[in-house]
Amino acid sequence: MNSLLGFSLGFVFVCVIIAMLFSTVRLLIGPSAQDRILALDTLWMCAMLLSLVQGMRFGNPLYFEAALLIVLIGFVSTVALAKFLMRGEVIE
Amino acid sequence: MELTLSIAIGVLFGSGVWLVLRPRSFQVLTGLLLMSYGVNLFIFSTGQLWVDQPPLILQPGDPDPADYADPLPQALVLTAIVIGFATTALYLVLMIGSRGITGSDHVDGKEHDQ
Amino acid sequence: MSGLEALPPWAALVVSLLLLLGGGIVVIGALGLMRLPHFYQRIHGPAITTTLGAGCLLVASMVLFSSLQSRPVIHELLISAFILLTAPVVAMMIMRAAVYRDLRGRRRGRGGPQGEVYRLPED
Amino acid sequence: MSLSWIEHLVIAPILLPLLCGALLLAINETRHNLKFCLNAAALLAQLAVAIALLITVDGGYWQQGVAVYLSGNWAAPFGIALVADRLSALMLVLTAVLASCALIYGMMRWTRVGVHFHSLFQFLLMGLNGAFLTHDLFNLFVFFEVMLAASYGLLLHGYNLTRIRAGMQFIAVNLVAALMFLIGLALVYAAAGTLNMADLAVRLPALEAGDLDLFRLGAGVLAIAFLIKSAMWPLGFWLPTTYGAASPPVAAMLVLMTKVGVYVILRLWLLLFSDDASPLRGFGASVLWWGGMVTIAFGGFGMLASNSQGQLAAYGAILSSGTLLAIIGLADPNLIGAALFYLVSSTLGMAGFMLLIELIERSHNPLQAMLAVTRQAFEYEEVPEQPVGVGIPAGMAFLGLCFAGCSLIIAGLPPLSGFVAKFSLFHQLLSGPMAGTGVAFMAAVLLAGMAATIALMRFGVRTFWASGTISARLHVSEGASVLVLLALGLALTVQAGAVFGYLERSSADLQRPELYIQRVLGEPVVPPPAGGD
Amino acid sequence: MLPSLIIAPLLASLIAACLPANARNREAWLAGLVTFMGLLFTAWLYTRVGQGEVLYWRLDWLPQLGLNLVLRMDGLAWLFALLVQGIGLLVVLYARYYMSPKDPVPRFFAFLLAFMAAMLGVVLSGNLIQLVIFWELTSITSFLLIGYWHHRIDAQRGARMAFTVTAAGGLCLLAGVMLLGHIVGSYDLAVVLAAGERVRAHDGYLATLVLIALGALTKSAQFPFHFWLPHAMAAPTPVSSFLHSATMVKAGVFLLILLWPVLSGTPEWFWLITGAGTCTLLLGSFYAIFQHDLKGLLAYSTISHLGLITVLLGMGSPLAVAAAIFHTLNHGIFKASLFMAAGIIDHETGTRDMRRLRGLYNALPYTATLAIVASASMAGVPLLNGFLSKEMFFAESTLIGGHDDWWMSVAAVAMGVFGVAYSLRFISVFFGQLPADLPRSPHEPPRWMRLPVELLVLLCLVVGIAPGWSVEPALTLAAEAVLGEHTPRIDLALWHGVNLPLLMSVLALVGGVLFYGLLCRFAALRQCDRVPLMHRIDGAGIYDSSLSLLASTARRVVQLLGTDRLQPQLLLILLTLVTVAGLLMAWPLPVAPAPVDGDVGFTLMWVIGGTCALVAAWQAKYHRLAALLLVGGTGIVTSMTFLWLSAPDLALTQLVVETVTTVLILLGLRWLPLRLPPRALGLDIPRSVWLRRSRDLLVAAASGGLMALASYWVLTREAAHNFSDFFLTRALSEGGGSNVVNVLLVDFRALDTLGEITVVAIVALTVYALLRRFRPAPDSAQPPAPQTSAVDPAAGQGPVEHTESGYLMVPAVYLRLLLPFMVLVAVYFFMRGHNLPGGGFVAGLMFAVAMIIQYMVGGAVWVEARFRLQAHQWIARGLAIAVATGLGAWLFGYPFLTSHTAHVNLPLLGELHLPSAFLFDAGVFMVVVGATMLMLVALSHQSIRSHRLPPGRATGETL
Amino acid sequence: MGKWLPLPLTSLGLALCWLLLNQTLAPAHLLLALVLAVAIPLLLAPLQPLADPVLHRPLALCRLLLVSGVEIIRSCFNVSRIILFARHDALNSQFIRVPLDLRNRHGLALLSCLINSTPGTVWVEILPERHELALHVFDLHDEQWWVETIKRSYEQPLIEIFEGRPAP
Ligand code: NA
Ligand code: NA
Repeated sequence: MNSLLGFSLGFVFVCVIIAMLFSTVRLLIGPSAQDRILALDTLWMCAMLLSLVQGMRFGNPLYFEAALLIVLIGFVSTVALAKFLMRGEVIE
Repeated sequence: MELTLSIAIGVLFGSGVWLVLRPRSFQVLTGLLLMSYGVNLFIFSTGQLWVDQPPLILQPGDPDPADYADPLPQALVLTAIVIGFATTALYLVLMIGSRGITGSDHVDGKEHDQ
Repeated sequence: MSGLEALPPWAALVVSLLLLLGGGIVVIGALGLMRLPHFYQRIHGPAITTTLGAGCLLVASMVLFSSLQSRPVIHELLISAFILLTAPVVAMMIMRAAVYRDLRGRRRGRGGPQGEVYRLPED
Repeated sequence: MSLSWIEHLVIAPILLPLLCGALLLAINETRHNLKFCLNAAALLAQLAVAIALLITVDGGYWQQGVAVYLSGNWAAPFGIALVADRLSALMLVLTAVLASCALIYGMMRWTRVGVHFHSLFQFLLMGLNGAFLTHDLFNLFVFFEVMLAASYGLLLHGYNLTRIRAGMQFIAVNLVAALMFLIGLALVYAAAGTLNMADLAVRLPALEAGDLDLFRLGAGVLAIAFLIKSAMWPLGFWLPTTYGAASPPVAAMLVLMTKVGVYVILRLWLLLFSDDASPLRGFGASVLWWGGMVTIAFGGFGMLASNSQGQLAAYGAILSSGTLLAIIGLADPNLIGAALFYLVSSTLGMAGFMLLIELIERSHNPLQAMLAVTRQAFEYEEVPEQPVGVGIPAGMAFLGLCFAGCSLIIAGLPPLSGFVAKFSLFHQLLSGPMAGTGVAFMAAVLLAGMAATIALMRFGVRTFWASGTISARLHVSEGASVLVLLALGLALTVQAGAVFGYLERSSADLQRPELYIQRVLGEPVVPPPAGGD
Repeated sequence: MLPSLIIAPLLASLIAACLPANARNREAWLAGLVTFMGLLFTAWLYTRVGQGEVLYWRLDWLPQLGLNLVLRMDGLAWLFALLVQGIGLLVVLYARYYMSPKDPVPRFFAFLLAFMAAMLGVVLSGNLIQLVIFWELTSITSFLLIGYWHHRIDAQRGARMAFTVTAAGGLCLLAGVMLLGHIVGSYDLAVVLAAGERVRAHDGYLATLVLIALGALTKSAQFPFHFWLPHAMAAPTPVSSFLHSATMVKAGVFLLILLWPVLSGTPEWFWLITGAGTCTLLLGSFYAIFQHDLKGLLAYSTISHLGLITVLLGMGSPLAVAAAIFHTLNHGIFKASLFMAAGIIDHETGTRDMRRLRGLYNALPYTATLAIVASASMAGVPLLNGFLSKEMFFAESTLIGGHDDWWMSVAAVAMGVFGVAYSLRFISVFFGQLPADLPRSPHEPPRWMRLPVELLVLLCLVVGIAPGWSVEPALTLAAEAVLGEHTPRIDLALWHGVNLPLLMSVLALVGGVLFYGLLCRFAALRQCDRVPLMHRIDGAGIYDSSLSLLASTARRVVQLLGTDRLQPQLLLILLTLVTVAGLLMAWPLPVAPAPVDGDVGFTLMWVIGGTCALVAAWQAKYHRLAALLLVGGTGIVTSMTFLWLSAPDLALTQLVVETVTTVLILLGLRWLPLRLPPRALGLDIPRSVWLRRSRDLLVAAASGGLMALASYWVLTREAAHNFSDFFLTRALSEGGGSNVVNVLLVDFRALDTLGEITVVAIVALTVYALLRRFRPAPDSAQPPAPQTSAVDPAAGQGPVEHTESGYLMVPAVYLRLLLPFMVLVAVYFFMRGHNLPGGGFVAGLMFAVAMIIQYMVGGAVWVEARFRLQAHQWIARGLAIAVATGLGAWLFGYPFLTSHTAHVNLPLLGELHLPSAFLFDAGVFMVVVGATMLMLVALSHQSIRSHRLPPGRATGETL
Repeated sequence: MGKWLPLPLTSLGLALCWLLLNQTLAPAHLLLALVLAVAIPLLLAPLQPLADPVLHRPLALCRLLLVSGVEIIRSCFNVSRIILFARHDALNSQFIRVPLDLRNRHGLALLSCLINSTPGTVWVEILPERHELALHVFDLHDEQWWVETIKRSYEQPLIEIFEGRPAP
């Protein structure tokens, strides 16, 4: 079972990284600003998942903290960006 | 990993340098951001790379230093990140201040004829 | 991988399945983001990442650490809760921003949201 | 065993301004006078502390004349050690004096044009004092940043078009310089495995070949950062723009900031590369020498080419920086005392000049000045006017006198301290083994002095002898601060023997790194109280 | 007592400067009395100096370097002191009447007295460096005196020229004197004078000689530096007569006399000094003839006579030295009187133009007589003092070059001929018919104004008729001081029999008269508007053009070697970096096998990060938002790298910083101008731009490459040091925290952190101050396009409507609900920082982010009406808490920032560890919250201000 | 609850959150949780204009969550299938309008959460004129089905839970 676990940990790790790559492609090609914002938000989410996966890979619960922080912080810039797109300024 | 990180540092720094040499203040700001990423990673790399050995002494008893990543570069990078954050903010505000007062976003505060 | 060997087989199996599923979903979500032709379609891609993808991984993590440490480790619930609190806002904000941006663009003769819901006053 | 109050003197120059800055921050911006008084009081206290340090350091209160303060009670290479030796003490006194003059100068006007002047001013002092005291490379970086951040704030204080343009330049260049500082620092740490300067000197001879190469790379990059700050050609073009734009009190402090770069280079170079045992003996000396010489030339030409007071002063500062760098590049231990004399003297002169500029501008009718220049260009057989003199208003006469004094110091003309500095440099050069470099240096200094003389005279004539002068509206505080600086220049001249003695002792300190190393690394921590905690 | 000679005039100068502008008499009395007392004192000193005693006064100044104040009076110094003070006294008297009542004389007398002090300093210096100091002081005071009528362009020009030349000479002199001191080993004059042999034999002799000679020749207006003196005539006449004939210009020859025992006697000395002197005397005397300005004539005559003295000194014979001293004295006497006479003429007629002046004898017969006698002395007419020294000169000139070589004698006679001619030209103004068109009708001047001239002319006569009685002792005394045992017997007598010198004198007199007559008849001397033959030797012109050349060269050099633009500066800095790093990099790179295995995931991650960075670099100009997002992508990858590589603290910090930076930049982006790519505008990019870009690309690639190499080097080395073991082993046991990085930050290296939060505070204050005065550019002052679009129903609404019923109604519920939880998590990160990743900084930024979301949702006005965060106070208190925590250690006798962990045992709650570092971290937290909020809020307020206020008040001071 | 607990549910959440974060029930942390749960809402209450929701039918809430959880998972696979296998140009992605009766903001928030968490639908906004929800559907087959489903399965329970009244 442990080899399966090892494999699936590796698999999910690669999956997350590939997801990051896909999001980056969208981030790079856009074409519209909302596409890029969406891609960046996905990148944040993937980063959160990456932290979780790393934690599991290393059996270290410390990575949880990073994931928590990403969840709580990452959306802020997305909201700010979306608001910027919608209103032209972030704080009115 | 070492090779990857080295190339990454080079790419970040190089992109930053390119941007810092550009005429628009926003480009310079972006360049400074990228350069500081590169430099931070560079400082970090002087402690060499350690995977899953954060300098947290969680086990009781005398810690064996060989089990932990070098904490000093991390502390230095932390300070550098904070200072970099502050200076980025400053440059940003200066940029818009300059844009407001000079009407231009050129780094010299005036457009040069090319 | 410190201590993963000590994991009971059932837990390892559950965790592995969750991870495989989650990993697959995550990739598919990002794939959607990358490959779907329009923004209004692309925005649905990451949604599966944040829900089922993240959910699987979080549960896997809970199971893994609970069985590793032989006590309930459930603080991942917090992450789930925060995802539930943040992801909808993000989606709403991006979506509305995109819609009105496109509407403004359509007024200037560029494409825009399809359908009857969003029509310009003159349309 | 515990520390006596006097030992805390070493860190007081950092804490006083920090606390004062924080306190001033909490006070409402409308209470100008209160803020000014607090600021001035803190400055006075700093001056007192600095003088006390100077006296105790020189008076043998501390072993070997080196006061070591282990912040956080951690032994030297690991914790951050603050060290006050004669040189640091001197720089501290200079800082406090200059700051006092700048503050008094700005009392009526400059401190009020924007918000938080006083806090920023104190923070600037904290940065400066810290940079002079710390003997840890990274801590030096931090204090540099404190100093620079405060100087950005002060430079932009009450900003206008020129100031913000200059700010863009100054800040961008310094941000890049800060990054280089970090890169160099990281390389040095990677190679030598320490950040403490004394420890660095200890470890340097023992480094393996590969590490030594790495260290050299680090030292090279680090040097660029410091040379940018000390405005060596071609790294110092930010300086004329910045000096020209800064408000006078800030410009006066900027003069000192340029010297901080030189100070650090001097200290590190002597510590690491001048010793016979150092494997990198003489590292970069030729670069400093050539760079210094080109900088002198650039400064001299710049002064000749200047058409505004600010530029004149700025190129003067470049010139003096170049002189100091070239001296370090000469790698002659005899010269250090004289170089320090030059540093002090030129700092005082330049600072006085910076303060003066604005007063002169204020009392000068630009239209008339322009007329005078044109007249000069097209003049010759002009009908001689009645040979009756035109009186110079008292304010203008005072300014003229101060201008002359500053000019004498800057150009190194007798009888003020600039000349003594020049003389002592030449004397020490001649008393060593004569080499072509020495002669070239003397020639460069003399020629640059001549260029400065011509430029300053041209400016003085156009300003004070132009018919467009109006009576200056001088405030006593403004005049007094310039006068104090000049008086110090005079005192430096009159007391040259005593001052030079002190500087020679400082220089001797710098030439005996082993004693300094022994003091820094040997300083014991205060043991924890008996019986555990 | 010697210093009083210098100090008294100096003090008097200060007093004079402080007297009111109209105190003409008081000034004159002050100056006169001080000078007179000095003169008396000097005269009295003859009782001691006359015995051959050398008077000394010493004061240590910079003894380490052999620079001490030494006053030394020997015969030579005594004679010169006497001359300076004697003429000075007469000039003071003269000036009292010469200067107009409207002149601001305090300045004049102050400078005059200061000059006198400086000149006496030169004369009395017993230390060479001190001599240079006084030397330059005479230049400075001379500059001020020439420029006394500073409103006149000629005065300005003359002053600058004189000062430039003499100060430059002074610098040479300094160098020379220092060389001399180096050779001798002392700057003490007595020591130097005794070391002549050694000096002349030294390798550095020639350099020393040339440098010192440059000093002396410039000061004494010798060819080719003579040109400044005629222009110095723009000074008031008393100044001309005092400085530019009698004293200051004599400083050069004084120096040559003084150092004669040390430097003379070599061919180099001879050719240099005699050569310059000969050229000068011929040129000066020839030029003098063709001047139209009385003072100009006298100036060139002075130049010529100084040349004569120089030649005498160059000759190298002791008698020539004596003659030189004698002529110095004589010239001082007759030339001062001539200048005064010229001044009187100028004063009385209002002009000095000899083309207009005629028949002045009729108007001022008495003055005319005096002037005629004095100019006769100048011409070398027997019975007058000029004759004696000139004859000595003729005598010495014959000795040069042996018996077959006459060039010097010919030159001497030619100079004599010219001298007679210009003297005739000078006195020609007294004869003929008084013209009616003079600016003023001349009268005899006041009696006291004439008195100095009378006295000087009387001296001319006395010396001329009874030299042996009047001047010989003093002259012998001075000569002995210079020549010591080699002093020749000086036999001053009117009649030495018919000999060659006498014949030469007669030849000169007769020839001069004839030459003048010829010139008047055939060359139309009065109409001659330039000097025949020699007008091309125009020193002043060369000076002017070389100065303007210098200025233009300087401008070009600065333009070429400097820049005031940012981009070239940064390019240079980075090029320097590339060069230095390229040179110092070890080639080939010493690379060890990598200790950490490769990982595809890591590489892929950096493919992302790197691509984002590159594309951001590419897009930052025209697609700012995209670039910002791409940089965000790089930031994410960077944080993940930190997390991966065992630096959780860094990852957390990077993440929060990333977010706050993004929000900050977004807040700023609104104020930047719209920028469309040239393609969109249908423009071509010029070739130069491509070139520049390729160059920058090259630099970027090089620096990036070097950086990559350096990091690869660093990463693959064997880690040799174990510096951090200290921290790892003691963090928990002595620092009281298990998170070593945090312990480093708040304990081991807390001083860094203190500095760091200060930086953050400073930046926040700066940002705040900057934004208070922010004024948006006209094209971005309007609300952004989305807010004015008719498409969006939210466009016309305010933030309150948005959240009450508008598009933010639902998001607001979430975001407001999130606030307490974010704050809680911030508290969590703060509390655990010392032991686990987190800490005050991360917590502070989190708190700030939580707050900023509320600003985004509710709008600034709404939030601040409910929750006013006193950002300044937070910063102030945070700093104070951090410092106070550190200071707490003082109370227990420990250094600043020494930490202490209190272990408190509470019932029920168990043992609590309360490290003092925790309090320090609280300070960090507060500063970070305060600073971040201050920046964000200040930025966000700009939008409110700029379009909610009427246009005129857009820069209101409230925030 | 009034003065000391202005937002009781939030306080509860905070206390729970704190304990979860620290994964402990140690007395010190219990005390700290209590303190924070009281202090933070007290401090931040001015920024929360809405009172905590009153849950009229907690059980209905549970059921709603359960139902939508199942729906979320189902939609997840649906969307994955479309992304992987469907022809993207044949997708009928459309905006639709759903007239809403739900006015309670917490209710609306929860509705948006459920809709947005369900892959394939994204909440755009509530169109102000007629209080209609604008929704984007990834692959629309039957608009009316969507409208009815949302009104029945989601809005109706929500109205009961948050507004305490039977749905119209
Ligand atoms: Na002969
Ligand atoms: Na959804």
